[in-house]
Amino acid sequence: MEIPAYQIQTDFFEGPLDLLLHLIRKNKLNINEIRLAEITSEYLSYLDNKNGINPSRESDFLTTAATLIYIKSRSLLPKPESLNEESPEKQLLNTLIEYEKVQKISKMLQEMEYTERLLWRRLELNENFANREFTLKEVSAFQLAEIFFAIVKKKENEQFLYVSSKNYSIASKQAEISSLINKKGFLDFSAYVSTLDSIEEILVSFFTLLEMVKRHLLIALQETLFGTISLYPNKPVATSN
Amino acid sequence: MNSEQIALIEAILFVSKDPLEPKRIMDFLQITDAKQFEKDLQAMENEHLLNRPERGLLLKKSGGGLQLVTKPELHDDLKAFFTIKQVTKLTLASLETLSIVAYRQPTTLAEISDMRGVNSTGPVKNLLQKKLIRISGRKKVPGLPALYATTPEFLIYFGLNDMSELPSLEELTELFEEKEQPSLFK
Amino acid sequence: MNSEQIALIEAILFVSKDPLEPKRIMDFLQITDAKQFEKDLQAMENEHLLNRPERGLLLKKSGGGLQLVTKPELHDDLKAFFTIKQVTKLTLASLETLSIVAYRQPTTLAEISDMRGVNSTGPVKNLLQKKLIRISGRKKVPGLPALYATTPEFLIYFGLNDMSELPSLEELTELFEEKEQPSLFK
Repeated sequence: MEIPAYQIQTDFFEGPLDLLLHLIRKNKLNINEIRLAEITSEYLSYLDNKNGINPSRESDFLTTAATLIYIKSRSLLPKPESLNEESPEKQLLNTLIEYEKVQKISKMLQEMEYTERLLWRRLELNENFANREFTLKEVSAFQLAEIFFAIVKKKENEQFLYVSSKNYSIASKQAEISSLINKKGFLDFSAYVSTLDSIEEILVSFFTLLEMVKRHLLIALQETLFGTISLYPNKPVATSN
Repeated sequence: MNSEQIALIEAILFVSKDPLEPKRIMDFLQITDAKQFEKDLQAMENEHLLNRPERGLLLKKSGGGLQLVTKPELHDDLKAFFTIKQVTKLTLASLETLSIVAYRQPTTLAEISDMRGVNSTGPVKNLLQKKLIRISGRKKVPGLPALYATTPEFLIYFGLNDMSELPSLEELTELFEEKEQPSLFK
Repeated sequence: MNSEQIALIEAILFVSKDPLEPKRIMDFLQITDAKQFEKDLQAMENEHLLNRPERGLLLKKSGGGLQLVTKPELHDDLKAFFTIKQVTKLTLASLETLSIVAYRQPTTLAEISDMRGVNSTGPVKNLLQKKLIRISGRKKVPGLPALYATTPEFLIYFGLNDMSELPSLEELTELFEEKEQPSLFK
């Protein structure tokens, strides 16, 4: 089977090590013999032009730039120090050598992933449809933790709301929400929030909705774990586990 | 139909667990003669499934859809093979309740209901029945409400060696609230 | 193996959601000779699947288990038929992180970020959600950071039976040294 060459999925260098390895290869240098001072200015020019620099990782690139400048300044001293194990240059080179291995493994894993993805398993499609069912076997400890985290976050918001929503009328909000739900049969929470004008109004609305759910006037349904919440009028049927 | 088409139909029916409308397959294979297609399918079933003792599957048409199913004579063997474990399903309500017990244990029904914002009697009962939580004591407050904690079965279900392997809230905060790194260039 | 046994194996693998340990099937069919069973499976695959152009399936062993999968050459057609997008591929950041976990396990977030030269919170979270890595314990250093290791799903995802099938670092160097260095940028 034809396996395509290693393809990078982003337009950016993944990080400073990625860029350094690129420069070493581009200049046909040997990673075991290179003096990093040689490519410092080239590295800095990439930073100046933001050429291939992942904007969300700029500070990582800059940290390495500082190390490179420091290495270069040391190399300009009258008596350049030797490359002992503790020198910053040796340390960075060791990191680079290790990172080169990481890239090799990544390339191998990517090829394996490509081969495996050609084989379709029976449930592959079905899982897309069965998201709403939580099978005990399929829930990981991490997911359980995620769920708790979501509850805590929600709770934190609630406590905040109790303080900040004094000045607004919950009664009038409740009337407004009730009439909206009566009209459409349900309310998409995110869509509704996006129609509100101020943070204060959003907070009061959210608080009102929580109250209405608590008093069993509404049922809140979350279709997927972190999906949007829809609110429905409560039916007299008891829903239990 | 040629061999490649038959192979593709097998693969499509294998992957899809719901019955498929024959029309969808016809359109995809650019077959226009429905009668002929039906005959071909019948031939495919006879030649490659029914009359082959080494095949365990059949082509079934139900509710207007095509589906691969196991041969009826294998039913008893399949039942015997698969009845060893039955998958229990936990609802989101139970999972929420379980997560609260796991992180807040020992905790009471009132505390659970408060955190979830809904009465949680149902899920608590459900988890007790599944032995994922147990009553570990009584809270020294009026009414002496039961305190709930997780069980050894809980650890087994989630593949944990001990409770310390659950991610901590600090770690989750770190994972979920990764701040944008401040830009140093702009 | 006789035809009935082959038919039953096909039906069992068809029904089963997850890869099945060959041992479970052997026990069920009361087969004791594991070597012979492996040979029989190989014969079953060659005779009834690989060498038959009208079959769309293959027998595959990964994660230590047997599974029926579709033939690789049908991938494009299946993708076209089921217009649903397949699960997204791993990003380079996730692949790098996974490489480190696979070869250094158990390892911490700090070690991963260190080796990659960038904060790796995002990819670690992503891999946890995809169940390709898990928290395997705590490092006994201040802060007790989580230790990450690969999961059985990791093996299945990459078609491995066990970790020993991953090439050693020395083998990798050989594998890649002959090839031309790939151009990373257009």
